[in-house]
Amino acid sequence: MNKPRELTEFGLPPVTEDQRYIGTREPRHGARRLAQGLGTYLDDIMLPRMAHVVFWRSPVAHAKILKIHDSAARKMPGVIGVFNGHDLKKVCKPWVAVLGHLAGMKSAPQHPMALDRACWQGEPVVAVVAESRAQAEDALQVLEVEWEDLPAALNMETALDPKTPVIHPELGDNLCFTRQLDTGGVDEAFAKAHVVAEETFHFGRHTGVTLEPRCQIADYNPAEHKLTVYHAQQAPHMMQDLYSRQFDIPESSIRVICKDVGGSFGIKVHAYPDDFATVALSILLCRPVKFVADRLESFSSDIHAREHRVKGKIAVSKEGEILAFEIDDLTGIGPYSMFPRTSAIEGNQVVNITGGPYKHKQYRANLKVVFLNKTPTCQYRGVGHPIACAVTEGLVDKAARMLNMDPLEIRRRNVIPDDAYPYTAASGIKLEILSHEECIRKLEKFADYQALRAEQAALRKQGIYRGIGISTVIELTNPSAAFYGVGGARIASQDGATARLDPKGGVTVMVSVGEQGQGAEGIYAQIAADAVGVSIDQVKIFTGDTDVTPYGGGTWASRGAGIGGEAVLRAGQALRENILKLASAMLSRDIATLTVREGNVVDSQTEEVLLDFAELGRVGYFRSDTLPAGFTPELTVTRHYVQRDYPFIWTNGVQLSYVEVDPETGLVKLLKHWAVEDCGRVINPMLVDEQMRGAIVQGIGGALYEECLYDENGQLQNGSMADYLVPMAYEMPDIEVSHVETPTRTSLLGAKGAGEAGTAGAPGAIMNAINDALAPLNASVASQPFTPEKILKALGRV
Amino acid sequence: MSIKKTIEVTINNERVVREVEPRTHLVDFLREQVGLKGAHLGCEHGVCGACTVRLNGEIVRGCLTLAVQADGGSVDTIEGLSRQGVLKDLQDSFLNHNALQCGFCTPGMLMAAADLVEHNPKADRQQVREAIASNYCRCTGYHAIVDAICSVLSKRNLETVK
Amino acid sequence: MKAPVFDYVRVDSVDKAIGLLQAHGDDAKILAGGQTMMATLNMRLSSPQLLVDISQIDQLRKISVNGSTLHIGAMVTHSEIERSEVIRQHAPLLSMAVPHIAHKAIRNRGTWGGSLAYADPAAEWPACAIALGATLVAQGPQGIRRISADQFFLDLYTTALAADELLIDVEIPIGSRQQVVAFQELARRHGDYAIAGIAACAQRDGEMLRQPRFVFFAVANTPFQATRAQSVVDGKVLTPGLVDEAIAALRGELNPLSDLTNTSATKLHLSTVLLKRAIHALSAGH
Amino acid sequence: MEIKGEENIRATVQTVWDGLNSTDVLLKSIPGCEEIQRTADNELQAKVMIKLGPVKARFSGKVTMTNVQPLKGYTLNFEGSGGAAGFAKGSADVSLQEADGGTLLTYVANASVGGKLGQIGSRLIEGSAKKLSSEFFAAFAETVAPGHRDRAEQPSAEDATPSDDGPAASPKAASAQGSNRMWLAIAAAVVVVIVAASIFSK
Repeated sequence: MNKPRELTEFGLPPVTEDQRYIGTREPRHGARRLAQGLGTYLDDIMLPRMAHVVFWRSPVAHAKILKIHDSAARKMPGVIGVFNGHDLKKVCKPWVAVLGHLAGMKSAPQHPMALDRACWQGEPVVAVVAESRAQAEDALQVLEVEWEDLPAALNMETALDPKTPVIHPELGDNLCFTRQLDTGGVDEAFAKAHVVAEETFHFGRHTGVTLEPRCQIADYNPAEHKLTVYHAQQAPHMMQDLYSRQFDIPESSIRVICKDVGGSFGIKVHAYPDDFATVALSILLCRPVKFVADRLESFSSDIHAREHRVKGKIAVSKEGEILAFEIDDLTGIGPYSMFPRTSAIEGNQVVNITGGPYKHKQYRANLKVVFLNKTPTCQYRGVGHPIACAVTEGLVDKAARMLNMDPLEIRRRNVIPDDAYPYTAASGIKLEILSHEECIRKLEKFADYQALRAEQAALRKQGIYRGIGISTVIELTNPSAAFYGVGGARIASQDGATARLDPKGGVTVMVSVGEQGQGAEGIYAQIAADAVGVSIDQVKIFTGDTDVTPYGGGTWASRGAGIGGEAVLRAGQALRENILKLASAMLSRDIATLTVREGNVVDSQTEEVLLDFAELGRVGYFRSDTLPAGFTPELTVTRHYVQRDYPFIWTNGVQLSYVEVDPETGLVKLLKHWAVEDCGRVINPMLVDEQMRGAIVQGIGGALYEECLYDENGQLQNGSMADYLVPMAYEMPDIEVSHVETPTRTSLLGAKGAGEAGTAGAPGAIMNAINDALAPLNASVASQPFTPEKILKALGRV
Repeated sequence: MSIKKTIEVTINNERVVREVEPRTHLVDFLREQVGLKGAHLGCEHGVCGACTVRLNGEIVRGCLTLAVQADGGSVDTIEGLSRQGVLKDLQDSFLNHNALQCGFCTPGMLMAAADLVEHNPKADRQQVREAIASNYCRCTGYHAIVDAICSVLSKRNLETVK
Repeated sequence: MKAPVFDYVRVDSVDKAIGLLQAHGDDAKILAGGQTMMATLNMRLSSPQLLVDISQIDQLRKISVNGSTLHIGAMVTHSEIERSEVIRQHAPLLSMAVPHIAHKAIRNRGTWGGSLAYADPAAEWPACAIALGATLVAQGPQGIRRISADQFFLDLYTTALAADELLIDVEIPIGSRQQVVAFQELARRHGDYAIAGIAACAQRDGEMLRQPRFVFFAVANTPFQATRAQSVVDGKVLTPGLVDEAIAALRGELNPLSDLTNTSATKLHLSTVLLKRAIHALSAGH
Repeated sequence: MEIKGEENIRATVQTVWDGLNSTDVLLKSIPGCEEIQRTADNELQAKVMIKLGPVKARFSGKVTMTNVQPLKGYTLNFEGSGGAAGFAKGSADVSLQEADGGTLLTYVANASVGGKLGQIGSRLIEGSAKKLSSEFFAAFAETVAPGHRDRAEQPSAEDATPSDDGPAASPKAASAQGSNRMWLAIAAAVVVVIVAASIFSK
């Protein structure tokens, strides 16, 4: 498996002494079992006496629960029990999802299942537990619930009107959170602007549609008062903490195990009422209980995201200098703020990120986050970025069009220069180091921008309407405790890695950041192999078990590489150091004359092999009698890393979308997409490429297809995969990805996150491309998703 | 309350006899009664493709096929096709192109891809996209999957030329 | 999402199937390819006591030519239609339409007859059957009867089939050498339900189309045959003006049903675009 | 979804009004109606088996009448539950008017389906409503005025000038309907239910 020294194709200096894997296109060796159908996803696990729960969920947006007729259901074959909200309340405390640093934020207490009132279509009300899922569903069919409709708040535009019912009267109104930001000087900037472009942008509410639905098995052992939860989850320690607090079980008696997870994207980083309900049922029944959401209930109970209306304005000088941005963001969440990360973060991010790539000084923003009787919303891949980016880039393009300036040129003139960092942007966010100028230069060449423009012009003469859309992106990664910890949420911003030399010379590394498919374990193996100095096939990575791994935050905010990777690097380097100490003791040689090469301790001058790791393991573990007195080999080491220099480490990039619009049908064909991204040190370009592409396609989903459609009663109308359209292969373009590497100086590795920038930038690029195509027809669109009908309406065809 | 039927199915070249409820679809049968967990349930209404298996040599949606309908027939799953041949080539190529991330769609995606390679060995890039348009992947951008399949197609075509 | 309890019988003859339908009445359901039924059973939209699987009845699985008639048995799968040279030769409209039907794994099991008998308004086959002047052959306790395709689709999911009748065969007149066909479908994603579609057939006579049939789908509860637009075009030299007239006629006769993301007005507009494109394709066809 | 419609019935206003208030007439007119009972002066209970495409579900419906103005009209409120399949509910303002020796029945109905049917069946709600409504009115007219029903307006096509961009629904498309009291309501509910049928042909 050892390969020729293949350093990064991008030319960054190596981060380890003998770097063979970091920066290369190393395949994910651990993924072969998945390709053979031999993974262990949650639903693959069966435990003795395991029962299955299904939920009767509120069929309406807001209802008073009058009576539950469950006697027929209880008599159905295989039924173990039928439970309501009051039953579960006895073992699980309610929660209120707010964060201390989001001043004035409020929400109402929430229980695992509705008590007397259901507040969205999809809220669990009754749990039916049976020996099989089919039997539980059989019983659900004969369960009858009487309810009375209550008036609902369904429209964010009117949620604060006096006539709209207040969902939680004790809160006084339907306002969850509001924030104003004003740098001052905004009105003056607009007054002196040569052009002011304005637009109202709409973003459809959408959802994550992980292919593996949400699922868990709760297994409570009354003898030990111990709870084991198998969970498809991104943050196992966070769940451990929450179960401990809500159920009054000592933290050390709770074990959360995450085996293979079938996609998460933020959908699986939250604590759902169903999670607590399943645990409560296991406690009440003293047996394992499995919950696997079916696809229909996923649509109404997985978190939603992105229902925003943003009125935006940009002021630009005659020379194309951006002077100011102003936005008013209104977003509709669910009836409760989601636990524990809250539903106000997304809007808060929109305020922070809008205008982020640019060097203007004036900015004003107004945010309102309002409660609605719809499925709760929370952090989903990109979290506010796709909205902020589309608003920013849409306004920039509109201004450029008014100035008759090339869209690439206006960006070139306004991005924060590469030599200006660190830089505090108008919204107050602190940017450590970005490379907008370099990325734009690279994109222009990479996509052959001038040739695209020429082709576009030539085709227009033939009545073919193609468009080019650009979006400049910043992405929040590597968060410090500023994200959640300071607000009181017990979500770790630090992560840890434990590296162990195994007796036969292999290296096992246990990491607190888990694998959701993004390749975390793959890059950890690369980093560990280089840090310790072994062949990658000697490295075994273990994640996803709170009993085993160090404590940490898990997978979110694109922190797996930057935080988890750094912890692995440091643990690996520490282990290497200890291995050398052992070798020094065994050889009675000065440690300074020793180094490691491919699983051997060698003479640092001659590279003569002195000891292999297997021999070190043998002596270290079994023949310590031969070692000098007083020397104890430490062949297991743990290191943690937390980023403390900045609230967040931002990344950047630029995307270009090339589309063709059929003005007769309003259908958009995606011809090609280019992305230049800078996530700092690229640990594995093959993985980063497809992370970008997958994220871009997820962004395209929101731009063209995905929207949770509700009727006027709060009924979700397209809650199946036949009607809720996700991107499929046929319509997706080839996506070319290129990299600029500007490492963060806050870590040795220099890696920033790469998981969300694609989703952040794609919708804006697609929108700008469509509008570029429509420009000669004097039409434009600003309401996502851009359906054929919206485009036809913009064109005046219908 | 249900009338179980005894069915005999050749699964991955092994004869399997089981009693099943008529309502049990093929994937639940494979996963729960035969222990083959490679076919996954992503939607159970025929859209996502994660449950794709071969029935009598043809790819089908396992969630839209009853186990009793397979009585007397043959079923091939990802587990039975991984040792050699087209599917093995595709698995290698998927790994080398990073064409799988979470892996939940991968068995179904590979079944669709193998069907294409076997039935349309001259497929071009857009035909590859069409053939896998039946299978939902939320992680990748499909690009790497298309690359991986095209790579197998071109290698096999080269070998044919030789 | 597990189906409710039911019993299952696989039959090897049409008579046995009819016998079971008579014996069980409403409690029995015919299982053809099952590509719709299984999804809806998983969702528990109905709870039949018995499924009668007719997919293995050999008699229903044949594609054949008898004189000037092409026969396609009800249990022929979409994939078999896709692969059939006989169909490509004698009913190319079907070969053009079939790639639009979902995806291969579904086409491998979904059937021609199942789709016709189910009569989803967005389905391709009902429109094609009408465009080609097909005759649907049904068998019931009283024997066999033939129903013209344009009399077969009565309303949403409602056909002329009686409760104890089975669709067994479809007869399609083999077109003359002058016959030209066109198929157009608009969908946001390949294989999805159409937003709107058209199956068209005509006899080409120099620069004229004769006896055109323009049959739209996904715009009404049943396939919609644009008789006014047809008569505008019939037997006249095709000019841009004539196409505009046909579009105007279509606007006067079609009032589409809306769907989740398309209003009636949008669907009407798209139908006019499809009509124009279909006429151009017919006039360019061979 | 709002459904508007009118129906010319060759019968006197009194006959139509009586029909709208007759459980027998309603039983015959409501598609799939298995039983109907008056539970109070202005309240009816009905059981309706909806069979449409893939959907077969029994709905228990309650219809109440408010704003009752004899011989002139009323507002029907209806709700029907199909158990696990979902529910349908809505209301319809129905008014009667003498016209050319017959009766012109006009109505404006709002109907919605909820629960599972609403989540997966909304693709075809309009078509379903249209189908059920026309079945109901055809049967109603035939029952109160056998052989004399004029179809004032065909649901579908003929006069179809598509509305521009009325976001809500093309008003006339749904033809139909009418009014009858509960019936309408029930019919509407039923119709709505039908919606469920949508789905997955592919």
